[in-house]
Amino acid sequence: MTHPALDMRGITVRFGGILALNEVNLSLAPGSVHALIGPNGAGKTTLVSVLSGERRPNQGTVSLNGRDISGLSALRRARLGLTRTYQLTALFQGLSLRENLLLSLVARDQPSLSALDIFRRRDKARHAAEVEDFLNRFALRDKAGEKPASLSHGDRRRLEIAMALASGPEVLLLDEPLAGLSTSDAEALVRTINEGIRGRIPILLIEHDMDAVFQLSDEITVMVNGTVLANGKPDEIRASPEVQAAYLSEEDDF
Amino acid sequence: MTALILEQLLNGLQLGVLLFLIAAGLTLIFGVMDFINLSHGSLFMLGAYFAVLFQGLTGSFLFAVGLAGLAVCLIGLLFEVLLVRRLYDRSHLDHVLVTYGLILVANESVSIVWGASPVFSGLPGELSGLVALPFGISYPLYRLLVIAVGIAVAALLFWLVKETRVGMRVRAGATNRTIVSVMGVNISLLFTMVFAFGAFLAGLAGALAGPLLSVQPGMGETVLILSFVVVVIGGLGSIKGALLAAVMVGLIDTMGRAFLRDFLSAFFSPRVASEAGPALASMLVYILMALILFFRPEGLLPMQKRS
Amino acid sequence: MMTRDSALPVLLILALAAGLGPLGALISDDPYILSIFERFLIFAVAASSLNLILGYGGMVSFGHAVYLGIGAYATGLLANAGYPSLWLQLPVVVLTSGFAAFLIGMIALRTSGVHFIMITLALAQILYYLAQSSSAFGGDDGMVIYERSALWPGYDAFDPWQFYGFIAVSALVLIWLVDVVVRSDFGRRLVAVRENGQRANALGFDVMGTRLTAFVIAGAVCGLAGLLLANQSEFATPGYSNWQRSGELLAVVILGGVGTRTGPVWGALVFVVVEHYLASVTSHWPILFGPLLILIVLFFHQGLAGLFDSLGRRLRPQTGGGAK
Amino acid sequence: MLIFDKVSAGYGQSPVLFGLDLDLPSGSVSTLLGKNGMGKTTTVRTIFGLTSRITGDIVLNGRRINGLPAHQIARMGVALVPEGRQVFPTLTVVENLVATSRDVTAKARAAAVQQIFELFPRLEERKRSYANLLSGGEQQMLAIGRALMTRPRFLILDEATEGLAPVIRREIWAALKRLKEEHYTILVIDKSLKPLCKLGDRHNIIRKGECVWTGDSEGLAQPEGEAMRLLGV
Amino acid sequence: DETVDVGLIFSLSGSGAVLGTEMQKGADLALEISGGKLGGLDARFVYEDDQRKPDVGKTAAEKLTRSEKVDFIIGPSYSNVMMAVHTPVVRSGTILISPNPAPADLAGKSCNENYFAVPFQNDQPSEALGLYLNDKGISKVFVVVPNYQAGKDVVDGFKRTFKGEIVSEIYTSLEQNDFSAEMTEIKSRAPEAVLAFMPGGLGVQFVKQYDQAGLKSQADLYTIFTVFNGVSLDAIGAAADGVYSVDQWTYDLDNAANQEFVTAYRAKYGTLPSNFAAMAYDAVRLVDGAVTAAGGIEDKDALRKAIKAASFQSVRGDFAFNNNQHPIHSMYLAKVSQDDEAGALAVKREALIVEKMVDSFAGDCGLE
Ligand SMILES: Nc1ncnc2c1ncn2[C@@H]1O[C@H](COP(=O)(O)OP(=O)(O)OP(=O)(O)O)[C@@H](O)[C@H]1O
Ligand SMILES: Nc1ncnc2c1ncn2[C@@H]1O[C@H](COP(=O)(O)OP(=O)(O)OP(=O)(O)O)[C@@H](O)[C@H]1O
Ligand SMILES: [Mg+2]
Ligand SMILES: [Mg+2]
Repeated sequence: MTHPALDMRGITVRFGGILALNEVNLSLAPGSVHALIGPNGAGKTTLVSVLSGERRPNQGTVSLNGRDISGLSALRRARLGLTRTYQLTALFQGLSLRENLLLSLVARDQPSLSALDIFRRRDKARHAAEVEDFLNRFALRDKAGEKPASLSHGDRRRLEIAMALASGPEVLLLDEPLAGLSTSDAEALVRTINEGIRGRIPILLIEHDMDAVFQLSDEITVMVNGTVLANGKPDEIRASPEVQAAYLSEEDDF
Repeated sequence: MTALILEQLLNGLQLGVLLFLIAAGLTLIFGVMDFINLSHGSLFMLGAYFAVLFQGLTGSFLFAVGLAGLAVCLIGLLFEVLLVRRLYDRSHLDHVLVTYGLILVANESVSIVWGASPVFSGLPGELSGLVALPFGISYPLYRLLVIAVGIAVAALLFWLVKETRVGMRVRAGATNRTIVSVMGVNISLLFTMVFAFGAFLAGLAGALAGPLLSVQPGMGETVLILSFVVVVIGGLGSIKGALLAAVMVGLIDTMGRAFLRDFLSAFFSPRVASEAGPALASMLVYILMALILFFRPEGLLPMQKRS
Repeated sequence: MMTRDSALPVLLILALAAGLGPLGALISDDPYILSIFERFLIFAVAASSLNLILGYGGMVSFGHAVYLGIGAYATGLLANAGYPSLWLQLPVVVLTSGFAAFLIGMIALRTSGVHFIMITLALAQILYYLAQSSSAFGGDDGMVIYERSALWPGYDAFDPWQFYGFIAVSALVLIWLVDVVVRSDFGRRLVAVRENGQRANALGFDVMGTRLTAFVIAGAVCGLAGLLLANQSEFATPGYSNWQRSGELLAVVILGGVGTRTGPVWGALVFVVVEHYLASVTSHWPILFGPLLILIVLFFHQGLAGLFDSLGRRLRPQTGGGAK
Repeated sequence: MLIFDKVSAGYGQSPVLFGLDLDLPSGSVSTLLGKNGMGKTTTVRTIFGLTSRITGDIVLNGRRINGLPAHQIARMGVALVPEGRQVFPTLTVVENLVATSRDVTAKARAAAVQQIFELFPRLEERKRSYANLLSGGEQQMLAIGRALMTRPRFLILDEATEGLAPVIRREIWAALKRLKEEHYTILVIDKSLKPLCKLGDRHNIIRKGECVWTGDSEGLAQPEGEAMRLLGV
Repeated sequence: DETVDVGLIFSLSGSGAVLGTEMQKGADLALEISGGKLGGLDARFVYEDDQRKPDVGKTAAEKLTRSEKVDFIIGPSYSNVMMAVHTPVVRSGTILISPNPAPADLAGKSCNENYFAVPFQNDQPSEALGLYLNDKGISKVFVVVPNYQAGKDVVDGFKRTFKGEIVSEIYTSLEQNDFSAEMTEIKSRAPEAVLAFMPGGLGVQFVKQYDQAGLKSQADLYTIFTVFNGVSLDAIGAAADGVYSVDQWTYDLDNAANQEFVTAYRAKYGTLPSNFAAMAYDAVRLVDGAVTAAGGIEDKDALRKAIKAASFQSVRGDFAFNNNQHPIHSMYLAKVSQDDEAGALAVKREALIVEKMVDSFAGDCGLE
C-alpha cells in the first residue's frame, strides 16, 4: 500500500481567540498537484506553516510518506525534503542571486553541519553549472550578480521559487507562487510545473489565480474560516454552488 | 522593621522612577524610533551641567531645570539635523559608532569647560526638607517630587505614543519611512521633533537628577546602560513596559543592596555572605535582565516584533 | 563567494603591519614601539574574533571582552601556580573561554537583535562583577602575572624582540585561522543564517548550531587574545571584561569595516596607534578621536576597509574595477 | 492630471527609465502594463521622487513636481497602494488607518475608518490585530484602505490585487469603478487583463523603461495584437 | 646626560581624572618652584595618561622606561594601575615613586628597592581611625565602602585596630551614585559613628545625601579619601561642614615647607590644595632632594640611598621612610570647616591621632 505523500489529521491552530484552523484533514497523494484555495484569512498559510514545522498546532498530526513527523522540528522536516516557499519572499538579502541559489544547492547536498566544514572549502565549480541552469530557467540570468533588494517584485518571486526547487524537495509547499508574476512568466511557471515537476514531486499549491489552479491541479481543497468546505476534482469544485458563493467569482463581473 | 522595609520600598520606587525618567527619552528615540543613541547619556549629562549653570545665572532651581531641558532640546535638534538624520537608514552598528564618538566629544568638552571633577549641584531650601509620612517615615521632599514628575512624564508619553496620530506615525516611520512619507506625512520633520523631544526629556532628567547624582564628566555612561536595560526588558517602544521595568530594577537593586547580605547570612557563614552579598547585589540587575530575556525574549510588555 | 578567495590580502596586510613595528623600533632605536604594536596585534585578534560573529554571523555581542578576561585570568592563574608552559595554557584557555562562550551562547542565542546585544552585555557584566569582587584573584586591583608563557627552552620571554615575535606569530596564526573559517563552507552557512534565519532553517541549515559554533570559535579565539594580553601586560584585571572594553572592541570592528576580511586589522591599527599618538598630543585626545570616528562612519560605509578599497580602486587604473 | 515628459530615472548609478512619456488624463483610469522588471514600479516611485537621477518633467495638475519631497506630492492628493503591501507591522489595523488619515477630528477619522471597514469587513474582524499578523490578503486590503484614508484625488495601485481571493478582487474592481464614476483619477498596475480592459480608459505598456505602446481597451484586447505580443501573452 | 627625566603616569581622562588632574597640579607646581630644575639639574616632565586602565598604564610605563628612558616615574593615581605598572618599572631599574596608591602587597612581601610610596600605605588611614575611635570610646560604627579592592583594604585596616562593634559593613557598587538605601539602613541601625570611604566622585554624592537624609545630627561621619580641598568640597557645598576625615597631611600644618606650598598653590590655582596635589608635590620634592644629595643621577645606588634618607622637607613636617620604603609619619583627624581666609570650606586639622605611625606590612618586607 502506498502512503499519501503528506497526510494531516485534525490540525487545529488557535491565535488567542481566533480559531485559525479547526480540525483540518487533508492528504496529498504521491506525485499529485493538490490545490488549496479559499478566501483571505482562511488559514491556508497557517496550514503550510504547520506542515513545515514552523508553527506548532494546538492539536493534530502530520505524516510524511507514512511516517509521523508531528514531533519533528522545522529543521528536521526540511532535511526530509519538505520544502516551502513564502508568500512574502524570504531571501538572503545581502547575497547575490547566484549565491542565493548556490546556498540552496549546498542545502540539498550537505544540509548538516560537520566539524570539517569549519576549515574546508568544497569545490563550488561542481554547483556552478546547475546554478546557471536555474538562472536561465527562471529568466534571472541578467541579474545574477545583483542582490534581491535591487530586483523587481516579480523577479524576487521567481527567485523564491527557484530556490525552493534548487534545494531538491521531496514535497513542495507553494504559497501563492504566481502572485506578482506577469502573465507570461506565470504561464512559464505553470509550464515548468506541468512538464518538469508534476508526477515527480507532490505539490501542495495555494493560489488565488483560478486559471492556473484549474490548469494545474489534480485535486482541490477549499477552506473557509479554518475548516474544509469542499474537497474534490477540479470540475466538481468548479460546479459547487457553495464554493462559488464563498470564493469563486468571475473577476470581470463588476 | 516594617518601617524599614517600607522606606526601602519607597527608595526602590524612587530609584525606579528616576531610572524611568532617565530612560524616557530613550524609549522614544530607541524604543519607538529605532535609533540606537548611545549619546543619550551625554544629553543627560549636559542637562545636569546646564542646570548647574543656569541655577548659577538665574538663582532659581526650577527655572534652571526648565532652561536646561530646553537647551538640551536645542542641542538634540542640531544633532538630529546635522548627523542623526543621515543615519536612520543605516545599520544599528553605524548608530553605535557615531553616537559613541559623540560620547567622547561630550565628555571631553564638559571636562574642558567644567573640569574633570564633580561640580556642585544643590537644592534650594524649600525643596530640601524632609516630609513626614505614615509609619514614622520621613522622606526627602525632593525625592517625592521626582517620583511625581516621573509618573507625569510616563502618562504623557503613554498618551503620546499610544493614542495620538503623531505617535502612530512615528512608530510607522520607524519601520518604513518611505511609505509614511508617501502617505503625506513629513516624516523627517516629525522625526526631528521627536528626537528633540527625546533630548528634552534626557536634559530634564539630567537637570532633575543632578542634585541626586554626582554631576561630573562620564556621569551619563552608567545611567546609559541602565536606561538601555530598562527599555529593553520593558519591551521595545512600550512606555508601560519601561515604567514597569524601571520600577522592577529600582526595587531589585535597592532591596538587594539593603537586605541581600542579611538574607544570605541566614544560610551561609557571615564570611561567605559578606563576600557574596555585595557582589550579588551589583549583579542583580543584570541577572534580572538575563532572566527576563531568557524567558521572554521580547521583553516584558513588547509592542510588536520588528521586521 | 562572499569575498574573494585567497588568504593573501589578510596575510599581506598583517605582515606589513606586524613588520612596521620592528621597522619603526629599529629605525628609531626605540623598542617601546614594539609594545604599541603588540597591543595592536592583540586588539586585532580580539576584533577579528568579534568580526566573525558580528560581521559574518550578524550577532552583535556587547560582551565580547569577557573572553579577554577569561583568557587572561586562566593564563595568569596557571602561570602563578607554576605552570608557565604555553602548551598547557593554550588548551586550558581554549577550553575555558570556549566553554564560557558555549554557555553564554546557549542563553543569548535565544534572542536576537537588540535583545541579543543586551543579554550578552548582561552576562558579561555578571562575570565582570564576579571578578571585581573576588578577592582571591586580587579583586579590582587585578592580578600580577609573574611569568610570561614559556615556549621552549632558550626562549626568553622578557627579551623584547623574542616576545614580539611570539605575539606577532600568534596573532598572524589566529587571524589567519579566523579567515579560514570565514572562507570555509561553514562561513557560507553562517552568512546564510545571518541573512535570513527563517529561510536558512527552511533549507535545512541548522541555524542555532551554526550560530553557536561560530560563537564558541569566536570566544575561544578571543580567549587566546586574552592569553596574549596577559602576557603582554603581565597582568589580569576585571577591567579587561567590562562593558567599555566590549564597546571598544565593537568600535574597532565597525571602524575597520564590519564583515570585511581586513577591517578588524585596520580598525585595531588605527585605534591603538591613533589613540596613542593623539594621547601624546593632548590629554583631551577623545575630543579629536570622536569626530574622526563619526567622519569615517558618515563617509565610508564599509569603515576603513571600504575607504582603502575605494582608494585602491581609484589608484589602480581601470583594471579589475567593477567588472567581475 | 499627470504627465511624464521624457523622464529618465534609476537606482544609484543604474538607469531604469529611459525618456519615458506618459499622459494620465484627469478623471480617467489608466494602466501601466509590462513584464516583470520593466520599470512599472520604478515609474510609480519616480512620481514620488523616490528614485535617483530624475531628468525630464513630471507635471501634476500643471505643476512641475520634480524635486518635491514625497509628502508634499502626496498632499497634492496622490495616494499609493504600494507593491508588496508594506503595511506598518508594529501598528494595529486601526492604527495603520488612522496614522495616514488626514482628517483633523477624531470623529471624522473614526467615520473614515468605518467606511473602510464597510469595504473590507474582514478588516473589521481583525481591527485590533497587529498588521504583521494578518494574512497576506488581509494585509493587501489594509494597504488599500490606508491609501483611501488620505482622501486622494489620484489613486495609484501597484499590484493591489495580488494575493486577494477572486471575490475580493471583484469587490476591488467594483470599488474602483465607483471611484471612477466619482471622477477620481486612477493609475492601475495589475496583471489581470480582463478587468483592466473593462475598467481602463487608456493603457500604457512599458518595456525596458520606455513606453512602447499606448491605446484603449479595444486595442489592448485585440487577440494577436501588438499589445498582446508585447505582453508576451 | 645631565637632565633629570621624570615620567608621570596619572589618570588624566575618564572617570579617574578627578585624582589625576589634582596630582598634575601638585607636580607642576613643585617643578615650577624649583625653577624647572631638580637637584640643580635641568629637569623634564613627561606625562602619560593611563585612563585608569591597568594595561594602558603598563604600556605607558614601558614607553617611559624604554623609549623616554626616564630616571624616575611618579605615578600612577590608582592601585589597580599600580599593580600593573609596578613590575615592569622596577624590573627596568627605574625608580618608581607612588604619589597615592600603596597596596598592601607592595609594602610587604613584594616590596622592592626601586619602589617608594610617598603618602601612606593604603590601610593606614583606617587603622589610624580605629585607634582614634577606640580612644574616644565609640563602640558602634557603621562602615560603608565601595565593593572593590581599596574598599576592602580600608575595612581590613579598620578592623585591625578598632575594638568596638561594627554594626554593619556595606559594600556598594563602584558605579552607584545614589545612596538612599544605604542612608535608610544607617538610620535604622543607629550607629554612633559612620566610616565612609567614597573616593573620586562618589564622595560628593555620599556626603550630600548623608546630610539630606538628616543623618548628620545622628551620627558623626568619618571619611577617608572622600572629601578634599578645592573641587570636592566645592561640589559638596555646605553639606560637608562638620564631616571628619583622616589624613596624613592637612593644608594648615604648621611647617615652613607646607606654608610655602600652600601659598604658592593658592597663588597659582586660586584654591586650597588637596591632599592628592600635596602628595604629588612631595614626590617631586623628594626627587629634588635626592638628586641634590646624590650629586647627580648617574649613580643609581646613591640615588636610592638618598631617596630612602628622605633628604627633603616634606609638607608633612615629620617624614621618614621605613625599611619597606613606605612612610613613617603622623596621622591626623581633620574636620571640614570654614576657612575664613580662603572663604571656602576646607579639611582642617582637628587632632593628632598617632605620631610616627608605621604600616602593618613592613615586617613582611625583606629590605633593610
Ligand atoms: N501569528 C498570528 N497571530 C494572530 N493571528 C494570526 C497569526 N497568523 C495568522 N493569523 C490570523 O489567522 C488567520 C489565517 O491566516 P492565514 O495567513 O493562514 O490566511 P490565508 O488563508 O493564508 O490567507 P491569504 O489568502 O490572505 O494569504 C487570519 O485571519 C490571520 O489574521
Ligand atoms: N532598489 C533597486 N535598486 C536597483 N535596481 C532596482 C531596484 N529596484 C528595481 N530595480 C531594477 O529596476 C528595474 C525595474 O524594476 P521595477 O520594480 O520598476 O519593475 P516592475 O515593472 O515593477 O516589475 P514587477 O512586475 O516585477 O513588479 C528592474 O530591472 C530591477 O532590477
Ligand atoms: Mg496566505
Ligand atoms: Mg513592480
